[in-house]
Amino acid sequence: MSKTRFIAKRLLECLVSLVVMSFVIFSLLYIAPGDPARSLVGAKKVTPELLSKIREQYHLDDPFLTQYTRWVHDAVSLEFGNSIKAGYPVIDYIAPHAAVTFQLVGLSLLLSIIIGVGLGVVSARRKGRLTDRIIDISSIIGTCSPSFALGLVLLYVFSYQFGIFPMYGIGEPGNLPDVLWHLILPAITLTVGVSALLIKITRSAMLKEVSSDYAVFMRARAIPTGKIVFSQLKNASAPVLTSTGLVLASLFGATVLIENVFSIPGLGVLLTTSVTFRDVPVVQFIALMLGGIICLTSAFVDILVYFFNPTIHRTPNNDKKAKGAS
Amino acid sequence: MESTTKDKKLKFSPAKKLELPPLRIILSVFFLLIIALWMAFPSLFAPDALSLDIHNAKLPAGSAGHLLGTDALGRDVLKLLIAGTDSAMIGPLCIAAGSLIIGLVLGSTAGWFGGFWDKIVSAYADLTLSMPSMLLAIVAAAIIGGGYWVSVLVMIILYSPFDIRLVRSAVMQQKSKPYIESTKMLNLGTVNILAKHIFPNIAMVVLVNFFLNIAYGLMSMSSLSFLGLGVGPKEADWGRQLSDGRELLSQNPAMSLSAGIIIIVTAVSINLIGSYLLERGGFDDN
Amino acid sequence: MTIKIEVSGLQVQISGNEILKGIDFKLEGSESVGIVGQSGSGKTMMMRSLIGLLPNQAKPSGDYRIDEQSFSLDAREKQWAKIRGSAIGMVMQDPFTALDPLKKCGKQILDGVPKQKKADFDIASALKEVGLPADAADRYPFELSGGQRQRIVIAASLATQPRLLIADEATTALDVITQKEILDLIDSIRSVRAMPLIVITHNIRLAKTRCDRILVMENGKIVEEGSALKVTEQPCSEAAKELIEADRFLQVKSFSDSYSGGDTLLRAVNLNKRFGSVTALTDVSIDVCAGECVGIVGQSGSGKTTLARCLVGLTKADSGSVKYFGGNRAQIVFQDPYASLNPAHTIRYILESALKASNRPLSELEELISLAEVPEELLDRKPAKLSGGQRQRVAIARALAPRPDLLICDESVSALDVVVQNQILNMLEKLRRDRCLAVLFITHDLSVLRMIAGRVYVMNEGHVVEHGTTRQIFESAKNSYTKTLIEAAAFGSAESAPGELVPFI
Amino acid sequence: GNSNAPGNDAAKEKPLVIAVPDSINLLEAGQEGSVIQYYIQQIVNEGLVAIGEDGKIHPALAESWEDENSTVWTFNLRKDAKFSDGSPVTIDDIIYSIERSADPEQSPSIAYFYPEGFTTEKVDESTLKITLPHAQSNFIWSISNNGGLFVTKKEWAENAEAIGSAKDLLLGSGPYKVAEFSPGSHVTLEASDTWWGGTPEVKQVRIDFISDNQTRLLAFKQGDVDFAFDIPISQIGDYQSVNGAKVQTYKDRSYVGLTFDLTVKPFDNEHVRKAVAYAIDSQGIIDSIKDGYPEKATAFTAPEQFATVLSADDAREKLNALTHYEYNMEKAKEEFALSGAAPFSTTIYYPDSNQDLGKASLVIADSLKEIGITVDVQEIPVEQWLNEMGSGTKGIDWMDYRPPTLDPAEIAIWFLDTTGQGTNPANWTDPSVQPYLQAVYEKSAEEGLDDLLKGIDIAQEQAIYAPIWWGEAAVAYNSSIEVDNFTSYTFLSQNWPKNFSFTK
Ligand SMILES: Nc1ncnc2c1ncn2[C@@H]1O[C@H](COP(=O)(O)OP(=O)(O)OP(=O)(O)O)[C@@H](O)[C@H]1O
Ligand SMILES: Nc1ncnc2c1ncn2[C@@H]1O[C@H](COP(=O)(O)OP(=O)(O)OP(=O)(O)O)[C@@H](O)[C@H]1O
Ligand SMILES: [Mg+2]
Ligand SMILES: [Mg+2]
Repeated sequence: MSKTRFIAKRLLECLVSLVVMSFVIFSLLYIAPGDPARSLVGAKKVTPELLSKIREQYHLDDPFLTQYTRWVHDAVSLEFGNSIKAGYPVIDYIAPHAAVTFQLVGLSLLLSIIIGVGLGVVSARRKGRLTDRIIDISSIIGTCSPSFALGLVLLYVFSYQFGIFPMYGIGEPGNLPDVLWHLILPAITLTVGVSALLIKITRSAMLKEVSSDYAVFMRARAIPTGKIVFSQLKNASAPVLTSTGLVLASLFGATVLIENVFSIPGLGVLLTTSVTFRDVPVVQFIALMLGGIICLTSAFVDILVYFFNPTIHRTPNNDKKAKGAS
Repeated sequence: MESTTKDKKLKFSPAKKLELPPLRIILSVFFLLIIALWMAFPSLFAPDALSLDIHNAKLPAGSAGHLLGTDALGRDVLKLLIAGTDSAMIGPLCIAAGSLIIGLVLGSTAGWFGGFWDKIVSAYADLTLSMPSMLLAIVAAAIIGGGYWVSVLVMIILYSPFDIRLVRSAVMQQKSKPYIESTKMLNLGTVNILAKHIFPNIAMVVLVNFFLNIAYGLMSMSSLSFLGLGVGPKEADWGRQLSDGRELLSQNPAMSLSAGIIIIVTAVSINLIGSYLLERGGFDDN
Repeated sequence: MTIKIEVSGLQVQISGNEILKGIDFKLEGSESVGIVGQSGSGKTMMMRSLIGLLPNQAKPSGDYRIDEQSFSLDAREKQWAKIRGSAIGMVMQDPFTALDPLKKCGKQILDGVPKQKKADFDIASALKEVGLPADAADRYPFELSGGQRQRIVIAASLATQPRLLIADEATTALDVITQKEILDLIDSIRSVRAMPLIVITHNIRLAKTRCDRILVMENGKIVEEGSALKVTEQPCSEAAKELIEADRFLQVKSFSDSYSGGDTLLRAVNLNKRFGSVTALTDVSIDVCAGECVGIVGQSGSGKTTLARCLVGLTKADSGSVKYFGGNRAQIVFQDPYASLNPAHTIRYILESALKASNRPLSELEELISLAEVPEELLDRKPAKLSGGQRQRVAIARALAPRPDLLICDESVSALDVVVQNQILNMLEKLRRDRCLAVLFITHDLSVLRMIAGRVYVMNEGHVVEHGTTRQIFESAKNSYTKTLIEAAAFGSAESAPGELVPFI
Repeated sequence: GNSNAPGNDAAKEKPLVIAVPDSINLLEAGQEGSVIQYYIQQIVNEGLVAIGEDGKIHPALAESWEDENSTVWTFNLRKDAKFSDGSPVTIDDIIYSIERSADPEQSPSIAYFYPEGFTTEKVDESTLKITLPHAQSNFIWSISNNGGLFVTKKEWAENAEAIGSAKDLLLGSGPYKVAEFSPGSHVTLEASDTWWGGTPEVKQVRIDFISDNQTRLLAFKQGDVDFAFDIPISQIGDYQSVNGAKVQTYKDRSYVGLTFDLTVKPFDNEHVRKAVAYAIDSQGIIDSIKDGYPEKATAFTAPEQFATVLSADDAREKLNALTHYEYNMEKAKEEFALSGAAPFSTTIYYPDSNQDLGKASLVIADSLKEIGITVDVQEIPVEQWLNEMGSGTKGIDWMDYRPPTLDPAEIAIWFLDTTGQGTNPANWTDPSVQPYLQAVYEKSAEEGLDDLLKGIDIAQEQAIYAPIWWGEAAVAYNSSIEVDNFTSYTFLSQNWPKNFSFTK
């Protein structure tokens, strides 16, 4: 397969996922009970005329396919409509929340990779020893602790008892160091659950390399351990890298659960309230944005791995017979 | 006796058989047995767990007759915990079983037949995997109105791609093994080969994955309960107890704490057994 | 430059098992030592304990002296660095896995060069020394053939400036032609550098032709030691005798008389098969007659397996026809004994399900196992508890269940050691005679063919380049490829051998 | 929140930090109408009138007003009102704001305050005349900043991209202006120096949105928060245990009770309704679930809601005299027997936003089991609960409402009016009630009081509604601040921060 074809195929896959996803969400929201117009006016008395006026404003009475094709048509021209709940453009409405979530997820992705890959390497190199056991058990406990409860415990210990981290909120908007400072504890909470996944993947990828012949041969030539580990890591990197999409997906999923605990105005909380409100444009946009990010990231990583691996894109020389007879 | 290369496995396998599993595994199994008993006979261990006694509400842990205290409606927390076992475990069991069945059916046929069918199944799995699953679960559960079984169904759909991929790649791996090709040479039927010759070899991996899915299912379901998308208020349920108990944290912390601990311990036990089986099965390294 | 190595009372334990049971070994000057022994006898463990590359759990003990200085056998990784590379270099067994797949070869060679010498290390000349062009430095391992990779491995080992080179079955993974080239290369480097060499092998013929001194190992002990000539001519240990016996047996055997000229059983005409851009078969035609043994020989990748798979229908040929004139379809026995049986089932289940699938009564089970010489007590075991030879017998028994007229063996004995090989070949020969079973035998080992095949097809790059009776092929090959193949197989040829062991042609 | 942050500007005066258990994404009462939203808007924007700590109506942008037959309303506007950007408030701004508030497309959540077909008229630069299509004595609330009017500058609003977002911070003429808004996180208010009432004492108020009660408690203990608004009853003890902290509880005028939908059988049967009403152990529920804090309700409007016409005690006396059904299982059984209905099963739905209602439902279900009614309790999203209110699908439904205004008739009109002014969630029509409501519309609040009570009594007598409790809210504050004049109406007042002061 040629490079361009590979890239095109991968991106096409993303596009198809997004279209399917948008359709699924749109239809789910369509068949769901509840009426956003009614929600807007609250519990108060309201005349049918008033309701239908609001419905008309957001085209809520149109048949399903009309609504969906209108949405697709607008989305193609990057026009995502107005939030029903807020009454102004979705992108503006979501932007501050998205910024917070991206910072949080980014930070915790970074932490997860450092911790997950680091511990994964260590436990693979110490396979069967005490260190390996400890890492294994603690990562299992990490994955098995509900993140919302863990968040509260961490908050109690680190912010309240020790006063190390801020208690809540996102700090001063625009002041990046302050914002990141506020996001560290939530990021750690997310990391605890997610890094276990990376530890597992890294460990099993590294195990293959640790016992590999080339590593033994490198040792036989007295090549420094650091260099050997680096080589092994490089060889083990493909499965680790390609799991980024999965890691991102779990991170985004888990933010919903901890945003409340840390009073973080992120996308998760916004999404859940928008879903109950049936704020279709907002739900669609958030879901597609996150889906798109996850999808594009994994596509990007796949492409990266594809180019990184010389056996795929370099045309091997004519000697293909070298295959191994015994 | 003839000796050959690679005979290492041969020499060491008999000794391993006699080894007792490590303590943590024994403890885990013991703990899960208790859980299983609670699940099977809730009314035996916790009769009338759901009956209200509003005049004895919010008793702290250690009160007379209420080892773990009572909740806001005067229900005994320990009994609730025991009675909650079945709703806490049945969902995850169904999630694991459901996604396993989907995984086995779709994964093995896709892996075995390959071609167009494989393309469709793989596309489905890839698609589902590229979605932010927990978020979708929340969206779906919230839209359809939450509820226990809706959540279970959504989780099955979201878990199945993992099983599909697992079974598919295991079957593909097995398919080209000479011993399977030999059965093809003998003109055995597809179902026969899949069921009698391939399945026994992937059973261990699948079983372990089944275990892990139960553990993750438990986590997912309690997360949904926490968001108010799980079981109703009437039923006893660990996830719900954990989040409901939060408002009683100062009056009776045992309510949240006991639920949190039991969720963690159960999930960890299942996980430990899973990874132990995986190691013993020798699948760890690949 | 010279090195003196002395180890006494070397013992290695792995999780309670004693792997090496007290070994005394000395090496001095620039001699070359061959270490032979059956598989599992501890050859590799012994050499690895000399450079600290034992498995993690291994506990070595004993007295180890290098250049008169004693060295602890369970030293830490840091201390071993003093010995590895600079004192002792090692050539790995499998060139396909010994190199980092993601690093260019030149870089890998350079990695092992001692720091202070890195600046003026000349990769081109290092490559030249192992007979590679300079541009090989810029290639990734996968871009090179197995032989070329083994050369890189040798170059990488030499780059550390070792004073002793250990080659642990350095050629076993390569095909015959390349095997010879690599061994010649090692020989020439050794004589140019006047460097001692330890060759580990289970092929005593190879040890004899390439080494001054031979050690014979069995069961973790050295059971015999002496000059190459003495050990091969007047072996006193059972182990040595067995190894020589097995080898000799292959050589003195006269040509097989299996060509019967019976009715044609299988006729394949003009088979073609491509895998993407790789052409595996080009216009291959082949006949097999009832009750004969036909051999197919060729280098690795020449299309032998593809042909076999096309013949039984496991792979569909792109064009051409395969016709059977007889009752049952052919059955096939694969190369890897460890993958040929389903690990989940007992032997009894495997054989019974084969009988059931071919609509034979289960009562034939006894006959089957006696034909394939499977001991009855194995029936209720699972494959994991069988040796490689036993597994291959079961695989043959299973293949016989549908009573085929033709049995295809795709390198079915290559993975077994010579002693076991002979037993199975004898069994096949007996089957052929007693049951008039035709056998299509695929191998790259010419000596095996000579023993059992009446006719031979020679394949190269997907073509049948020559075919005829075994005697014709061996004695008067016309095709040049066939000639190199035969020549390479006789790597113990008279010119380079110190002894007068008759090459097998 | 920010106290631990590096680089905090110490030179700035310490803000009053108030933590609320809510999360506001948009500062627009017309779109998002929560209690907290109103408290913020109240001090940023003004209406024509406002409420004082005493619960009485006070002038705001209007200095004085009068009405003719509750139909034609004339307002004399104050001349010294200025927006926080310094520009004067003109009558055009006010008319624009009223029209904006009454437009369901722009202000869906407050448009209902305005009757269909009213007209505004600019008599002169400082006189505004509003003509209603029919008599409505409580119209005064519609143009208060507790109800449906938040006056803003016309020119600014027309050019704003997204009013109330972080981009277009609110512009009002009230005592405070929005200095910074971080949606979902916090809003910082600064004293405005252009307010006609003078520059407020408390210079900065930061309202932090902390939805998680546990986190908020920790933040309070830590000292990050000065004042915690609406703390859960179950946490009162925790807050009290914080060194130097005070907890105040107050009647928040909310009403919680059951509504029976008469279009759902067998709730059309008066005896069934009465049976259920008798079976509600209100005090038991209050004691167990709400730690005894709220007051047992005897009517569907709380006594404090009558502040404009009666003292709370007088109102309580009058309300207690209305027909209501005390917990009595014997009577419940009797009524059920009288009804002739067969044992049946039904479902009580409650909004996920209020878990206490779920628990109360379980208690009620437990009692109803005894009289042969099987009740399933289901939680649904609050939006769905709102949507389905009075939709004829739920025989028994919860009602949980805190009126934004101090109109004594607010709930009664909403519950009982069948002419379009209310929603009548019980789908109940009784011709004898409407005349009383008509009197309420036409007469002033004082004069219409008896009519109002009579209307309520008729509904309660027929057990259309079963009141359970009148809410009690609690706030907590630490030793760094002092709160004076703490009443049920403190937070309804136009400049509520003025009651706060720092102790140092
Ligand atoms: N990692 C290991 N753990 C446990 N036992 C091992 C390990 N590696 C080798 N052994 C055992 O040590 C013994 C000697 O093995 P060794 O590899 O030295 O044999 P060898 O003579 O090199 O055989 P071969 O010809 O197959 O390479 C064997 O019995 C083998 O089973
Ligand atoms: N499934 C396949 N897909 C792609 N290429 C293949 C496949 N099978 C074989 N080939 C290629 O076809 C050619 C012939 O392979 P084949 O396995 O038939 O050789 P062989 O003679 O059996 O070699 P060996 O001695 O190594 O077993 C090789 O170049 C191989 O790489
Ligand atoms: Mg070896
Ligand atoms: Mg082959």
